[in-house]
Amino acid sequence: MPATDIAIVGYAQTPSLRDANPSEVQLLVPTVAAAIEMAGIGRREIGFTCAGSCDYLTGGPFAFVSNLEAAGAWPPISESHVEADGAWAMYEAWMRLQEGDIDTALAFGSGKSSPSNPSEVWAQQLDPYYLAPLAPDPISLAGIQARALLDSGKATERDFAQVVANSRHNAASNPNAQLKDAGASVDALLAEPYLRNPLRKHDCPPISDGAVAVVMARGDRARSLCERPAWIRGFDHRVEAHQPGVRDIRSSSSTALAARKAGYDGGPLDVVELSSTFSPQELILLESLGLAPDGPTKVNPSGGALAGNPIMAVGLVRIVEAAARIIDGSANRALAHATSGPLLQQNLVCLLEGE
Amino acid sequence: MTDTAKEDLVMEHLVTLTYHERLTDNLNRFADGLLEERIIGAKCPSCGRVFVPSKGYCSLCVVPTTEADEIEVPDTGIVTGFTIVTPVAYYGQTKTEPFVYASVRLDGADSTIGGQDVTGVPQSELRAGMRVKAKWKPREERSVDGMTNRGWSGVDGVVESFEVTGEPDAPLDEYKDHLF
Amino acid sequence: MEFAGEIGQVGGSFAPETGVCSHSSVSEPRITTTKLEFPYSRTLGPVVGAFLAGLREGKLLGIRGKDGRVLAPPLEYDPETGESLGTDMVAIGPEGTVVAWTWVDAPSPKHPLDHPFSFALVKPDGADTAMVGAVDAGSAEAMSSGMRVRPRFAKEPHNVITDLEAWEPVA
Amino acid sequence: MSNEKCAIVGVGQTHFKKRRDDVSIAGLLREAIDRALEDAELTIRDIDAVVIGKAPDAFEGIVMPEIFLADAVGATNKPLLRVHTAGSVGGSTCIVGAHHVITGIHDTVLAVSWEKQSEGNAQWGLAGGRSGGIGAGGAFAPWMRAYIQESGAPDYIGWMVAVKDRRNAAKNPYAHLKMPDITLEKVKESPMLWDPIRFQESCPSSDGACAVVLTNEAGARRSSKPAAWFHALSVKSELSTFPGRNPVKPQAGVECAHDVYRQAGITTPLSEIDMAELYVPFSWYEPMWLEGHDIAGPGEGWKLVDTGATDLGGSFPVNPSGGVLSTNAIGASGMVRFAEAALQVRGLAGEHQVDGCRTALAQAYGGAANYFAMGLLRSDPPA
Repeated sequence: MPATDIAIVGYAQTPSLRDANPSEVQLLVPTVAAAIEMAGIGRREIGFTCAGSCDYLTGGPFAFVSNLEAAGAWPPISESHVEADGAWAMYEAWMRLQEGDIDTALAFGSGKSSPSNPSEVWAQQLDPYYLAPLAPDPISLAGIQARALLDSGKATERDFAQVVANSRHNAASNPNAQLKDAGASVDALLAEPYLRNPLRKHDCPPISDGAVAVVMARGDRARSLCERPAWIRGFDHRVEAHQPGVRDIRSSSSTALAARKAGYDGGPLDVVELSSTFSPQELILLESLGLAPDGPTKVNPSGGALAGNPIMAVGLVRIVEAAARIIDGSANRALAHATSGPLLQQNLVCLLEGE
Repeated sequence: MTDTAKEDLVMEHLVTLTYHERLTDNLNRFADGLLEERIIGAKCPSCGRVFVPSKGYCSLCVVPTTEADEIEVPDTGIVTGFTIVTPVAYYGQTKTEPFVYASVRLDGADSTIGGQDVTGVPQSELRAGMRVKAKWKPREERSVDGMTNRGWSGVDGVVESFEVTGEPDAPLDEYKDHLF
Repeated sequence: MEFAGEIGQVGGSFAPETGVCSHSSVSEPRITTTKLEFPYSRTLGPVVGAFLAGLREGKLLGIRGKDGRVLAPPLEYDPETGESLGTDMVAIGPEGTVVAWTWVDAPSPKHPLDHPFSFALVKPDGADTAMVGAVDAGSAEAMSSGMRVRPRFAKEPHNVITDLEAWEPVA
Repeated sequence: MSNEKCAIVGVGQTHFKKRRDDVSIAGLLREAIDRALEDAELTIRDIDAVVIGKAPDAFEGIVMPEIFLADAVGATNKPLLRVHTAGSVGGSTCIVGAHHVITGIHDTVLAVSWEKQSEGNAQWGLAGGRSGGIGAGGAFAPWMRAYIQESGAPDYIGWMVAVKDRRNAAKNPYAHLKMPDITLEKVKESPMLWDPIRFQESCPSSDGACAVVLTNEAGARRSSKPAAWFHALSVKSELSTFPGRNPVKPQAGVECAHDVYRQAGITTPLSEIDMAELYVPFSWYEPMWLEGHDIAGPGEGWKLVDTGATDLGGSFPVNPSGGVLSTNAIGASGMVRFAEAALQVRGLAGEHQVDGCRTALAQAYGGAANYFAMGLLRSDPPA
């Protein structure tokens, strides 16, 4: 069984930006520094570092190599990199911390979507034989998923719009959010035209640039660095089959499984932060976690991924948003979620608690 | 199409992805300088090392550098290392003849500029330590269009090559820690 | 506010579609352009190869999964258990049923059709799973879940999935 | 909390070739995976988590391809993690897999690394899709020249490494280039690609995959075959370029090796380690890593080559498998080093078995020689 005395003791994120002027590594340099500063440790004290990014998002092979410069890799450091959202980088660093020979670790994630056409980049993530040549963009696939959800009778277009309105309202008080509107109304949203019937533009995420970093520590080290650390009580990720036609895209079995494996028992949560990049996915994820959209749990108080979607950082941002609420005392138990692949194919759950 | 079994088992897919990114502020100023025959670097406020071009931060101290830290360096320097590359053919490759790929440490800089052509000496006589000076392209031919935030194509749209000056070679100490 | 939904929108309002800005002013940031282009050549193996070969002859093939389901498109390994499925190909279709769909008003140059169309999950007759494809239905009003469609094969096949050019509504 | 012991109990490799035109990417991976599972006497259902490594996605033109491969590699409903640390990725992937076991988070983990370079072009990929690419050989050539200059090594040392590795590969059923009849003359007469590297001193471009099954003590007991036990594993990275960097003997490589020796309680690697699988894509990297990991003293690495110590029958065999010089599917190459080291300490390396091998070193490096992944495997479990 993994140890449960590892905690987030420092974090930082850039605002989610439509087109950031700094390069990806320039976004990371101050972000990593700020997370380390919040943890109150020296850079050289960090026992292990793991980064998450995507070459193809940045625009070329080995793009991740320059991100190493933000980690302060001289003298040499113990370091690894995942071609995935920073949430998976955090998972690897959390795993490495379990071994007891080190007591702090750093993880970060970064990506700039603005230089590319994300619709074209992410079509290249699909099965190269049966799907990629058709170039089904993420919005089209999400449109199919939304239709399947509507046909199942589990949701209506009004429910989608309500998710968006909630996101805009919540984002209004989040300085890092990109899309915010305290006055967003469901009726006004429903009056908008379709982009991919039954999805409207606002049901889709913005194009975003951003970076995020966390510092974790173990046991008493965590207590000494942070008054109220965000303890990681469970951490798991699971993947489903790839082809959208061979799995039930109206539900997220891998989210439910990851939550169970992370030790989530269905008990009360103060906050849940979900990487639902399309509004119907928020409903799918809530159902898979056994949560109601209007229940006692605050859903995406940051505004979630609909309010800012820096791909490769957005999942770790969810964990940071949940951890921030534990650390500031406004929540005691929170669940954060990250996703990868088309239509929620792969999902990660991190369960956080105060002490 | 010939109906051989093997051809049935191959699929061709031309993948094209295009990226447009604003040049970062530090590189934008570097590009401005190049068009005026000036080479701009940044001096780290913490360790004093000079990086050409500026990265916008010092990778050793991990502190940001700003416009205030930027300084001009001369267009003369030392070849610190090189390869004579026999080009291999691949999609988009236009090189067909062996070419020089050299690193140059400009005087006053601590970093090197990679991938430079060195002229004024036969390829077989090129050696590390040779002193060189930038041979600027005519003003009307200069372009910084190929520059990117990922470090490709630093000065080659503006500097034709680095020409050996014929001065005595620099002592090993001035380039041995700057191999690439 | 700008959204991912802007098809063909590249790099935001500052980015020209072609070429690179060559500004002389020190205040105007330059736009860099990087093109990653390569003609990849994919070897297909026995199952994907058989499926694409079938398309050239106007035939649709599925494969039998470990649980007896007929999978379309045919996969080499069972999507649930990971076991090898061999080459137990099964003729399916040609007609099928739309399981779920969306409507693309403004196709991108990379999409399979150059006029408005539907991306849909289509379950070929005789198959137990659905495959992603384009439905050439004219307008969104002509689309519905459960509608019947038939395949239209490319006149000049290129050994690629778009040899199944589109599905068409069955009148 | 105490850590679990971790062993490699299954090893599988594809046959490596210039172009594996008989398989899809999934088929390529499964060839290695199925061999590893068979070796481990397990099925894909026994695997708790999958770790995948490969070098840049642009080599095959698929963004994060493990996503489309998830079910084909048997990861459905399991954790799937993708590692990318440039050329060292195969080693890093094996190490990340091992951490899953050591921490007790999972019992039995599959780690697989691959590259299908013939789908694209590695030279194009290394050049970032631009003209004027210099390839890895062009990048490393100045450092090899610097090594030769500093060490005073004669030029035939590089040829000797090439001859040894190609002849070793002839004894390895999975190797790409098998040249039992290669001679120093043939290497010497092959065209110069990047001075000092000649064609026959350079690695090929291969399609292939490598997989290992990692498990804990209880898992190892279930197997009827011997296990290869991890006694040390380490990853170290440094900046790829900065003033004052020594790219000939990178500090990250020195520290990675010393971390491994310390964990395994080794003080004199040359006498305490029976063999090594080192990432040698260009001939001169064999003496360079012998010195770069303090196996040999400064200027002494090439002498080990010269005296035949690194031959299959020598006192410190290096790359009995034929090494990267004979087989290079980039993403897989680092893991092949770990897999081959495991075969050696298990006594299962067949024709290229080092007699009596009980302690083996595996090493992978990548990027501008700024990423290192190393491990030490023994026939016996740690105390």
